[in-house]
Amino acid sequence: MTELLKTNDLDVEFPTRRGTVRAARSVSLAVGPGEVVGLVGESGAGKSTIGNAIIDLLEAPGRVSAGSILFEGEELCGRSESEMRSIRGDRIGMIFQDPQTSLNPLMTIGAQLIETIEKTCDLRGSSAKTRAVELLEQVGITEALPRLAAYPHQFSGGMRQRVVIALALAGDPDLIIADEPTTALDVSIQAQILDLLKRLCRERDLGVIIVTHDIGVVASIADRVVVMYRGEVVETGDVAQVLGAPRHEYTKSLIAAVPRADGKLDRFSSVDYIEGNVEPFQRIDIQTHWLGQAQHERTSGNAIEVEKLELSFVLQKAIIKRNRKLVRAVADVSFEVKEGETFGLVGESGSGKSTVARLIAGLHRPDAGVIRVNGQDVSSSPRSGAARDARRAVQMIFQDPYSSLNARMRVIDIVAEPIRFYRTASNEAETRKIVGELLDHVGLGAQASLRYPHEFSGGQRQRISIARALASRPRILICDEPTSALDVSVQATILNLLKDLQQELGLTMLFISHDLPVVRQMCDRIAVMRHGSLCEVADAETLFSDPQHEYSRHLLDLMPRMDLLGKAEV
Amino acid sequence: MSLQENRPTTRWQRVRDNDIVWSFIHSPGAVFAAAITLFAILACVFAPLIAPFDPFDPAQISLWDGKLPPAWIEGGQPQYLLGTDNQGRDMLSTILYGGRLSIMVGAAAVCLGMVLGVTLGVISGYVGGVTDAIIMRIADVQLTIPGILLAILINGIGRAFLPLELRQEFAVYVVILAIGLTDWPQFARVTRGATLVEANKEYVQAARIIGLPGWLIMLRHILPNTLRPVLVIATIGLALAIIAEATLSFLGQGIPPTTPSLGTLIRVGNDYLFSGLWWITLFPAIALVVLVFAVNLLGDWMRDALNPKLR
Amino acid sequence: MIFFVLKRLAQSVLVMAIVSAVSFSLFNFVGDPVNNMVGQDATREQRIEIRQQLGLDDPILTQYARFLGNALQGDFGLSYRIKRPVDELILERLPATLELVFVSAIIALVVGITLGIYTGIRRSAWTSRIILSVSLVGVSLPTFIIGIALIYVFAVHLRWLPSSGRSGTMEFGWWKTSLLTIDGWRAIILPAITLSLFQLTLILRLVRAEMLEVMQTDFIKFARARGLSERAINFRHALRNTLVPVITIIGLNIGGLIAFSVITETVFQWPGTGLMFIQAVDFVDVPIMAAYLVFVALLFVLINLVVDILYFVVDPRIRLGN
Amino acid sequence: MHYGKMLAVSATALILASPALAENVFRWTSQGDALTMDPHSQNEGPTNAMNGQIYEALVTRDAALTLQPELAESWEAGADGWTFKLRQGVKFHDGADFTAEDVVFSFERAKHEASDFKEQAKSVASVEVIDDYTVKLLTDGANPILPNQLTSIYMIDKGWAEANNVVAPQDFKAKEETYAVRNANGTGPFVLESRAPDEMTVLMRNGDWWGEGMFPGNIDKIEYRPITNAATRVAALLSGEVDFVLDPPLQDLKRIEGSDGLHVTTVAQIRSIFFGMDQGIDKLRTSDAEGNPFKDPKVREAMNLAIDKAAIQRVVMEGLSFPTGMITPPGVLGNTPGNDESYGFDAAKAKALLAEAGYPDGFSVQLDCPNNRYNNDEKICQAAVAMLAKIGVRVSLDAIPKAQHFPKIQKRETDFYMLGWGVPTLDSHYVFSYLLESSGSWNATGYKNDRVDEITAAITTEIDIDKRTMMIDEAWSLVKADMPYVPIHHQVLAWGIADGWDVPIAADDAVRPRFVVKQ
Repeated sequence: MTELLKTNDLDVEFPTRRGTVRAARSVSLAVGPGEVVGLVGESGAGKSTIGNAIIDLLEAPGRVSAGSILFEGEELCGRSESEMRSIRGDRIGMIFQDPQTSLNPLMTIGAQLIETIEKTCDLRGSSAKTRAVELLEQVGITEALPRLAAYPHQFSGGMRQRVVIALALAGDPDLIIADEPTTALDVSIQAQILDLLKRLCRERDLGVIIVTHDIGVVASIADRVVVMYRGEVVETGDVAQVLGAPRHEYTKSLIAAVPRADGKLDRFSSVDYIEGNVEPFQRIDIQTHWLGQAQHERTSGNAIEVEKLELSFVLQKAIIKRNRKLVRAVADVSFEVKEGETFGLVGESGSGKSTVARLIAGLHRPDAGVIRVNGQDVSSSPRSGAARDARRAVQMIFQDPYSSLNARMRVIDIVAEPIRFYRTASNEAETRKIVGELLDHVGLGAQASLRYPHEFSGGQRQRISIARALASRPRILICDEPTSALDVSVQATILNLLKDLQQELGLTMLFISHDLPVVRQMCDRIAVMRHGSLCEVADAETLFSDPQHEYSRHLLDLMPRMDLLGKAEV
Repeated sequence: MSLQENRPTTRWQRVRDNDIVWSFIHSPGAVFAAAITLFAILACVFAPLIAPFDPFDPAQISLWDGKLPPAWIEGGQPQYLLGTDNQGRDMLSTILYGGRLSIMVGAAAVCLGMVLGVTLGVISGYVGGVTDAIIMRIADVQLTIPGILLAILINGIGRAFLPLELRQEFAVYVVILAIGLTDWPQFARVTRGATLVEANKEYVQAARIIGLPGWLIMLRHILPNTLRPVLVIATIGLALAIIAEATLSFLGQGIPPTTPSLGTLIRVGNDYLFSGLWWITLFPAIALVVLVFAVNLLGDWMRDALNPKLR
Repeated sequence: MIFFVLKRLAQSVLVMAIVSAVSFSLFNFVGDPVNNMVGQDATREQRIEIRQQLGLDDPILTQYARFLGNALQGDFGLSYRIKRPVDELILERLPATLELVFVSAIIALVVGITLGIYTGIRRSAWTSRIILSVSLVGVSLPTFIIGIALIYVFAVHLRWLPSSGRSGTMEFGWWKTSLLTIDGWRAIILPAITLSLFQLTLILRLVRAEMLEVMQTDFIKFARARGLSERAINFRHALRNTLVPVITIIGLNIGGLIAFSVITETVFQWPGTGLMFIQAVDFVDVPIMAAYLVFVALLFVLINLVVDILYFVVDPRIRLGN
Repeated sequence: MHYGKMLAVSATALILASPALAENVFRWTSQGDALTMDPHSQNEGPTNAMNGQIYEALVTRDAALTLQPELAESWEAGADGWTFKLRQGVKFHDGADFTAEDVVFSFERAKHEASDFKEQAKSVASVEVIDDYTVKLLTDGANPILPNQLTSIYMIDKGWAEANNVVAPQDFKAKEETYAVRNANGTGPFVLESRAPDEMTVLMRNGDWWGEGMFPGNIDKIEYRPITNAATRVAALLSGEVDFVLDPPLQDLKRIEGSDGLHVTTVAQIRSIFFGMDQGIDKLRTSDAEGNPFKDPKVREAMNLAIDKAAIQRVVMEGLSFPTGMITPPGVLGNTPGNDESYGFDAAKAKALLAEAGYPDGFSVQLDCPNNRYNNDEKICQAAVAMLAKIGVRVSLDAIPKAQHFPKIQKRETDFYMLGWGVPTLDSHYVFSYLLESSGSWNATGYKNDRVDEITAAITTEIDIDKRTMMIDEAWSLVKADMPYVPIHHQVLAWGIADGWDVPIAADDAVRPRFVVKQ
């Protein structure tokens, strides 16, 4: 195979005041024409750095310190800025992760396209315009001509990413580097974009490097895979080989950690390869412990009951009611969650699943409908004492581990806040003891309590969040995409922790996710949401094996093909 | 990453390791600015201990010593290092005491504006709705009337309102009020913006789910997280407040000449600019500009240091 | 667009109503207006009569309504000191202030934005560092010190330019301009520079900061990745995005120019509304103070309206909605 | 190019327009502008001075302040009034003749309720027309000094006033300004060309003036521009923008004198500066002292002795003042060298006197002071504060604009205040009736001496000059002993003038353009 691009022993350094970070070490990889190479790794593995280094757009103060980048046989390292400029766009195109921010909001799509076409193709005037229309049509945008006059904000996310791809293609490059091109998109759109890339690659004989953390994306598009770990390439090979029969330990563990959609496992296999792994559980005896004291008599009824919930958000304010623009976030949603059950809520972004969670947690007030927590109506008079007491049994774990902890507070203060506020411990010493035990219990260790959140990694922060939720002695835990911001390996350990807690404490869990495999592993029953309404509620296994609703079937179809994954040893 | 492993141990190392402290130590401008600001503040705060004379004590002033040039110029006297003003007050002492007053007025005004603005800003951003609309409309009105005009007006009203014997004593407070009141919308707007961002963050929602009351959430969670930009504005605001005080006093609407601030000194000295008694106006002017410059430099650095994007 | 402007207008009216209430309250706060109007030897009966004539015994809301009604017709009464209609006085002084503010704004905008772009693009060039340092000094110099220094150097010492006043005026109807004569320009140079310097440095620093901020964005990175020229990136992409936040601040800054013209006009004895205001404050000439307040607020509101409309022009996200 | 051409054209227009077509342009400045062009609306120095170049009175004073005929050619006293022969052939600027009818009208107007001159015109009970060019001003009883009181009562054309609806002086009750506020029609040597208040007033020579050729002045045009800020005013003179500054700050005189092409002329002014002490009330408003220390003559003497007038003269006034012991200057009938002598300075004795009076630790009091009226007014007050502090009197100073200061005195709301008093009539009666008579409208000291009151009344009607002078001297000696005021000094006037101009200085601080000569 002729190689379009080849890097040899590429080193990238970021000199900082604390010493030099070697973001990439001796990276060698190659792409041929018409080939899609997946560059996989977890965050911080250096995969994006490679993409940026190839096109010479490393963020300051990063630099290539050693090795070479050969593009069609020519050395790219050490080229002048103007030489690189003539390569960028003309011969190598680049696609970034977030289509929301990749386009200049103040210029029309047409202007941005034509500007790029004029630079790369030496076309002017109407021929540039014709070319722009062609490009848009190629990436699947219909009625392209009038849309040239539109601004980026008038397009949806998927459409914008198509425009971004059109821009990358404008100079008819030989190589495209796509840096997490679908991460910001919904599953259904993700599939379309990946198909588009694949098609373009085939049609134009393009070389494509796709940088991603998502094994599923690699599985569905890549021909070959390069796995990176901490700046180094640990394994390279054909996609079927690497995913099906990984050789390197890291790759094995990484693939093992991917939630399986094809069957329910008892526990997630955690990625053993990671150094400095989670400390073993410090088990506490629930029955005698402070945590257990709140587990009053158990009702065998429903922990959560939701009836005909309605909620609309105001998009555009107006004094006259009928002039207001409303969006119905939740429409006629009814379901119940049994005590001790894990109930999954799935759907794409904007389907209203998070809104339902927030309604139950009391962060929004419903326009109509009833919410009962442990039999107590909490929606009709939310400020009443009884409603508040009932709500105390509900706690929530959030998606973003970074914004869900107050950066200005020490871990102890974060976790102890509910204990102190409700005076559920008899004194400060006991409070500290309980916090220490909680931190032990979630696998952080009591010594974490005096540190600040920024000293912890994403997974560790989620553990702090869990400890905080536990400190309220909840009986119901709402998990709103608790792992979607985490790496696969970390995701597994957090999900295991949640599972364990749920079993030990007999918690009721409302689990919200867009990730069907995860939901399948976690949940007893699952509700599918779309456009604010419920499509289907079913037992987990029933749903996956025999979806009733058309939309459920559609969603299941969109699940990344995992058939390449071999039965990796756990 | 691997670098994180050798975590500093001692407290000092931790402090030194802090990004902002590091950036501070490695920015000569910031160190210089901080040094001058600190020096100026110390000199002014301890003016009664340092200054050779007490210019506020009329009994120490001898008119016959008036208009003496600085000590190094012919006719100058060694005890009056920077010369004397038209009343026979020692310039060095007057500047120290005047600077003290200027800094005090500036700091107090900024504090007033900050407390008012931050409180209203947090409430406005967190509570939202009608409360937000009312507070922000008031801020709009406030912004519609330029600060210096409002200060002049408040001063005028203060003068007209206060009984004769109180006016002198209250002149300083009126100026503080005047400048402070014109400052708050800035703080309110920034704090409100930051609050809107923070209030949507999940830690605030977590606090709500725990069941904490609104005031506690605002105080304990939102407030500390909005203070960074506030700090920057406060620093730059201090510089502006000092200028505002000087300007008011220069226009004759500020601090009375019996207890002169730097602005009043410049106003008085300005009358002597053409008559060759340059030191009466030049030294206070230099003191004022250096002081404001240092504070500005500090604020400037702080803005860059606290803005991770520009680092 | 029309709806948007109407909404803005409604807000402006609200703001003006509050400002007018504030200035109306001046009449009641700042002493007894009757005292300001009659001679010292006026009898009690005379004073009562005048109170009645002025309607000072009516309920406060009635008085406010009357004030508002009169103000809408531009009638703010007679100046206590000069005994002439205030609206006429303000109109007479207006051209001087507006011309000064206009020239200053041009200086501040042109120089400020140019230098801001320069220092934003050439971030680490030594010229940028010098410009930034000097600009910091500029922010630290009180307007009146700049004015005095300029007078001392250019008028008294070098005798190049006049130290005060406005000369070489030509009249076109009620508008008296000094921008058509050499004398007029000579007279406006020093005050305009004095007035513009502070705002100039602010604009410079703001444009630079925004420029740096925009340079960090993804779409600039993407523009780079497409191989666009530096020129296109700096001016077509970065600058226009910089302008959006800058426009707001510039609106406020022009307002600031009007406010600071009080000081500049005092120092340079520039016969504008600001000088009149400060003299009015000295004499507690409440009608002038109140009218000036309303007038400045009105200018502010108008400027903000223009700014809002400019947003429309510049930012398609507002113009076209979602 | 188009634009350049336009610029060039307008530039030429300018060059043609800007150099004075009128040959002798007198550009001058002072602190405050005239408030109105209406000659009877505001009795205020700068206003009268400005109007006195357009309007004229029956009699006037020359630069030496001696009475001179103006619109009257001669006058003589009678038992019930004074007869004035009017100048013939005098025309107003609009061409109307000046006749006895206008005199009658002008006095009526000056006595109108809205007039600020009604006090001055009060002594004229009515005007009797003898013929077109003779009038008799009837008085209530004899008035020996009537002509002295007429120098600022300007004559206005009846026809013009009626035509323009300005029969009465401008009044606050009028909801709008009157025609006379910005338009003028006098008989004087200058015609109002244009007026922008507080900005620029332009006067042109009146070629038809009756005095054309009788006076040395050769000004063709006057440009007056008020500049409030003292430093800016001096800067304008130093940079050559004006030819004349009426009121340069004293500290800048050396600089002006030292500059090429500029000089300073000085004259003793008819104005004295002093402090008033309210000795008429039982408890001071602003003092921590029990009762009223100022009631005690010892305290008043201590206050007098504590203030070092010589230091004020040297340091504050740059030598330009005459320390004094009385509140009226030489040149005014009643000023005698003996009484004019200062009380001197003796801090030790002052302290002793205070102790004797029962205030060994002094007392506190507020000093009210104007900050924009007299030469270095605020600075004198500051100096006094320091000096009084040395004998234990703790003074807090409130220096405010004159517009706020004077009402305090008139409403008698002040314990201790600065005031200056000029005497336009050059007769002590003017001082007694305002400042020393117990009912005097500016007597905020509460000073009451029966003999002084008696003399004040007597000299209003006493025609025997010698007897009258003796009474005045007696009253002044009483005042000197009673010390109701703390006299500081008589002001000295200093004018800054560009070389090439001969501006005769006058003690009343008014420019007399008819004598101003461009060399």
